[in-house]
Amino acid sequence: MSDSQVQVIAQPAEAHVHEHPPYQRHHFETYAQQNDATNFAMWLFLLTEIMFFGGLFTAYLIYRNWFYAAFVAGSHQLSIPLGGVNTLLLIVSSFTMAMGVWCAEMRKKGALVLCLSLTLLLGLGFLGIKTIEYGEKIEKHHVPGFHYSLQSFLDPSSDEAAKAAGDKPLPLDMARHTEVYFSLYFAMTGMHALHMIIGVSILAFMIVRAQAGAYTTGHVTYVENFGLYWHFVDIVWIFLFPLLYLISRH
Amino acid sequence: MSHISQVLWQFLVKWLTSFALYPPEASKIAPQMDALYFFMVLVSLIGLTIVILLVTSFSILYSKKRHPVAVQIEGSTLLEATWTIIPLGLFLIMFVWGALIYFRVYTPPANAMNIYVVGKQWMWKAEHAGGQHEINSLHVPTGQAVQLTLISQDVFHSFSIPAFRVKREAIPGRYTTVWFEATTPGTYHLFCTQYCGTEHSHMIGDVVVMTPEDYKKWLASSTSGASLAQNGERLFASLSCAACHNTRPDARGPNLVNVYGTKLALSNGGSVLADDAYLREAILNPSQHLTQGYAPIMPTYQGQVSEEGVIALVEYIKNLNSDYRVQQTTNTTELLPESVGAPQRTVPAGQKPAGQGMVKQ
Amino acid sequence: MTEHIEKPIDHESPEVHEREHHIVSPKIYVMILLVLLVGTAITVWASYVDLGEWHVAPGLNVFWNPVVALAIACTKATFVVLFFMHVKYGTKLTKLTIGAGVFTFLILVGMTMADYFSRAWGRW
Amino acid sequence: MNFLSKEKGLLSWLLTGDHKRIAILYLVSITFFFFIGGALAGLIRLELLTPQSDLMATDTYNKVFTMHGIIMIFFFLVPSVPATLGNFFIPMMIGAKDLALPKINLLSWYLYMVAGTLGLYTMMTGGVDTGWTFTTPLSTHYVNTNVLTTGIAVFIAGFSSIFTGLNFIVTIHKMRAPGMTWFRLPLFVWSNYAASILMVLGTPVLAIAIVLVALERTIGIGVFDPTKGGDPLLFQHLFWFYSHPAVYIMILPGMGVISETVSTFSRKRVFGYTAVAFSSVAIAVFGFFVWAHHMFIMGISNYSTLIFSLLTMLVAVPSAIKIFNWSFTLYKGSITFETPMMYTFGFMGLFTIGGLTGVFLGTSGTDIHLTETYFIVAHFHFVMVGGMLMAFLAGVHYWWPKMTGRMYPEKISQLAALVTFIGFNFTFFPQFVLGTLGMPRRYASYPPEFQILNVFSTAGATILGLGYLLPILYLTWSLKYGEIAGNNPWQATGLEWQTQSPPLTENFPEIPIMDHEAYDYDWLDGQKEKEVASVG
Repeated sequence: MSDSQVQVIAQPAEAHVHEHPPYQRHHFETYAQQNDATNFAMWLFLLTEIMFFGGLFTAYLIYRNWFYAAFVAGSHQLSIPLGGVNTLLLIVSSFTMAMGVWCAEMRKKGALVLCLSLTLLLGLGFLGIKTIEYGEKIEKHHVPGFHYSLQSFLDPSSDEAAKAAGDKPLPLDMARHTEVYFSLYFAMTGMHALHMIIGVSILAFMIVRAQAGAYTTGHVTYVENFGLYWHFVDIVWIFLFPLLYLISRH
Repeated sequence: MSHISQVLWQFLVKWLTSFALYPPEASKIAPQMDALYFFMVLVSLIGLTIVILLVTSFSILYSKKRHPVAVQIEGSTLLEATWTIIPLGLFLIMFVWGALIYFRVYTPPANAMNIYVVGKQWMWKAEHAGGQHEINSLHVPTGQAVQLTLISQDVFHSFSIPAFRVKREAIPGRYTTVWFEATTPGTYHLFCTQYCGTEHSHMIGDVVVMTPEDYKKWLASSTSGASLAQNGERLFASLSCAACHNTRPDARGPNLVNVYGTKLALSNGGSVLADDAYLREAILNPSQHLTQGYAPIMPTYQGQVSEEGVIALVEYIKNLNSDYRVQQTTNTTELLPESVGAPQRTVPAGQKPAGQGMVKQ
Repeated sequence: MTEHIEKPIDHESPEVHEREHHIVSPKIYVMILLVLLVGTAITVWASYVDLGEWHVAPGLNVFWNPVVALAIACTKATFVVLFFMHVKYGTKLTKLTIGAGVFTFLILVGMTMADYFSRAWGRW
Repeated sequence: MNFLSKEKGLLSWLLTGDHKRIAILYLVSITFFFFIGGALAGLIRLELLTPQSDLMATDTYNKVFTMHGIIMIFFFLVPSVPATLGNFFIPMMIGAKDLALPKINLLSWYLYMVAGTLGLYTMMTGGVDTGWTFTTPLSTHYVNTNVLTTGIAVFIAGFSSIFTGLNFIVTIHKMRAPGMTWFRLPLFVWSNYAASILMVLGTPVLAIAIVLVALERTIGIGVFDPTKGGDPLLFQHLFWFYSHPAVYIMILPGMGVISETVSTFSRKRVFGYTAVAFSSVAIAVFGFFVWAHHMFIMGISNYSTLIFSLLTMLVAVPSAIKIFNWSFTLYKGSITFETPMMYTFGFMGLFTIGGLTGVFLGTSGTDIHLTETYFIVAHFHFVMVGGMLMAFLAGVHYWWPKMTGRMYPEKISQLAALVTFIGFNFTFFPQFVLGTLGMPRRYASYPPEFQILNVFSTAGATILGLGYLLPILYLTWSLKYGEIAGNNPWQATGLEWQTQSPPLTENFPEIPIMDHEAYDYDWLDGQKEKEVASVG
């Protein structure tokens, strides 16, 4: 099957040896090969991430179909302004990250550090708001488990958020299923937040390295691959936001 | 394999059984399942023989001594097609044959006698319609289709009767069913085959198959005084179900007389067959199974009624015909001796005894 | 005993040099950012509007709100993947990788959901 | 000078980036875990010698079979061929200096060791008794053993496996030598590639299922809890979505080994190269569509059963294709019967039985009777021990000269192969009969009429154990006293044989150029003639 392919004469392998840029690892023939390989590896890693969240989305879809009323009541406990601001933060951070990659490609060190720092701040902002939201849930005993409270769902008039959304009291059996909603809420946003924390830590490390000029010498793979990870985390949130916050607000 | 002569078949199965190499066939489905099983064994043996023959004959013919220089062969599309299509065809035959048997085993006939089985760590509790309970054993008559409605109180269990070739998992939170028709009287193994914790291997018992006459005698001798439906009626009263589910025109809940087996219109626009599984769900998760035209006012009984209690209630509702007083139970009645029907015990108004089936709190 | 280096080599087969490094201009990034922000605004707005439902069969209704919300989310995700993640300028292999991920994800969701839906079959 | 002698000292091993050294690290560690798992298997067989549970209490027995399953599956079978032989030879076969991501490769081994240590710690501190399937709600609410640490161990082992698979895919795509087109790849590479796809796509789903179980146990979330409205069956969907493809992760690399040995020892190109290559990919793809055949009797819908049973039939076909192609590779070959070939024959017979009995279980009707009995146990062990382990041993013997530079002793290893084969059949064939009789799996005690067959099985296990001990002894012996192997003792065609044994740190003096098809024995003869000519 190779007979028809164009064949060229190889250069002696040694001829290349001294032309290697310092960041090229010894076992790659060319830098392009190294860049390609690591980029592909990152994509494969994101593939595993898709499947990782895939299991959670499957569970979500099944229970949402089963316990729709409970999911509606549960989602009314979430604050759209907070969730919306978080969405904006993440989208903008994705933008600054993309700009960061561009800066690295353009070898603009100062701009790169700025972009990465902005991304870091936006990420921290996201996590901060998430903490506020979690704190609210803990206060209201909406964390599934032994202290879970059905108060807001059995008697919505006692609950600000439920009253604002105009919730009717849920029958006890349906109200109990709000725990499934919050189980999934915490599992999904928790896994997402974990990815954010990992991302933010790597970002902090990268800012230090970027200041030392590590990414502005033509070796952008690291920044680029981290960018892919960051965008993926953003995409997960793009789905989580409507699925968890925006169930039947009308 | 129906063309195999009866004699040969009997010989094969009896011979293998007598050497303890094959389980006895004691249900109607068993020979059907065995026919497929032996067909597959046959195909497998032929397949295995072909592979062994090919490998050994080539090894002998083309060993280095005899055949010092190998002849390079690329492959053969014709051969590839052959060993793709023939196995595929055979597998598809097995698939269709197997699927037919699968649907047969898990689709109980309408006239089947129902026995409820509750699995819990680590025992099986069978409840007959006549009120007979048994632990780790199951008595069934020959010549009568028996449907098991299984549920687990805790973890997954699996109700397996090898001699009948049937098996079904008992799942927490949901009824599953399986049916069989026993053919040969005797005592057979009953296993829990799904790993269910420490005493898993002690969750075994006996299935006793009896002639209809013996079975009648057994029913009479092991009655507990009240039928399952009567237990249910007591529970129904003590939970004050009748406060809403009654025949008055202004009743707050749907009338349950004759509801079993009908198609109900639900408030969400769908419709559902009112079978055991539905009744159970409607007791435990009423708001998700609201009959059209009624308000979601029914409280849930999850956590208040045990699985046995739910079974009693389901059985009661099932038998809630307009002439319920006359005909107390359905299928087992004709098997029950007339004298057994215990007098109705009434529960004094305003008093709620923790009847059988209530969860003790 | 390796080959002599004068032997012809086949540059086609290993997928080196395949990916041309394409630098996306910041203008495009800004445009995508705007698209994403608008998408977020629409999705929040749409959740407050009752978009009705579609009666496919008795008991089986498709609500338009979640469908619209998911459609917007998919669009946003596509924009992020294509431009922020440079897939539009990427190799076929990258596209294939994403395709494989989405496909397997759909298999997981689809076949599991199929089981849950068909459990009630024959019971209405 | 070779990769073994280049650097000395423990640190040079623990910090190595060399795929060959990591492969050796893996080989040592998985052998260690294999013998722990094997010892547990020995305990199981001893307990089952008598119908009563007299050697161990039932809960001890439950812990023993659970740990046997977890260790053998997650710490032996999944990494066995890929992480050792694959790690060592995939880069060499495609003419690369190393795997694409050497650090990730080392990280994978460290993760494996962390997970393994945690697994052993769990075993020492009371064990776990959920069965390796972690069935909910048993694992979430009804056992008091160390489910959490075991879950974490499996989670980490999963990531180790993901990193190995990811590394292989990248390497096979991006690191092939000039001229090494896809259809010139040895079939071992193809089958590892297929297995890697399964690792990358399947393992994360197991990871999330385990995370949800852990969360349910610790803080009490209710995704799988029936009392809170969750569906315990959903766990099984997620679990088997990984764990069915996982059996292909385990067997596919083994099939790759067989393709290599069968060709080398019959000195003939693998019959129907493309069919075998594509059948690996077909198994990988179809492997994702069949998971619910583990749940036919567990209350999934009858219609799902229909679909999953049909798809299971389709996934059985590629295995049949492989078996027949290997058989026809022998046709008009020039066959020799060294140890790897003996294991190969063992594999072909046992895998055929294992595969065909799989069809019994994929057929929904017979599955009702046979599932959850010893029939499953026998089927699984025929594929995994009879198939995979035979292939692993075939591979270890086949590549031993290349890895160590020394030959193993031929006569005694042939004897070991024979002992293994006989012991295996004695151990596991009676279990098919036991299963047909209805003996449930995971039983510490059983009705007395099953005893004879169980005694057979235990007796066989003793022989089998001996068969596995022998290689450890003579292979260790051969490290020092074995004959010097030379570069290509089998006259095999793969690129790995065209360099020195043991190989250099970067495998080849210079990057080889592939100018012939895989398994091209004429090319090999040509090379030899050239060499003779140049010497003369």
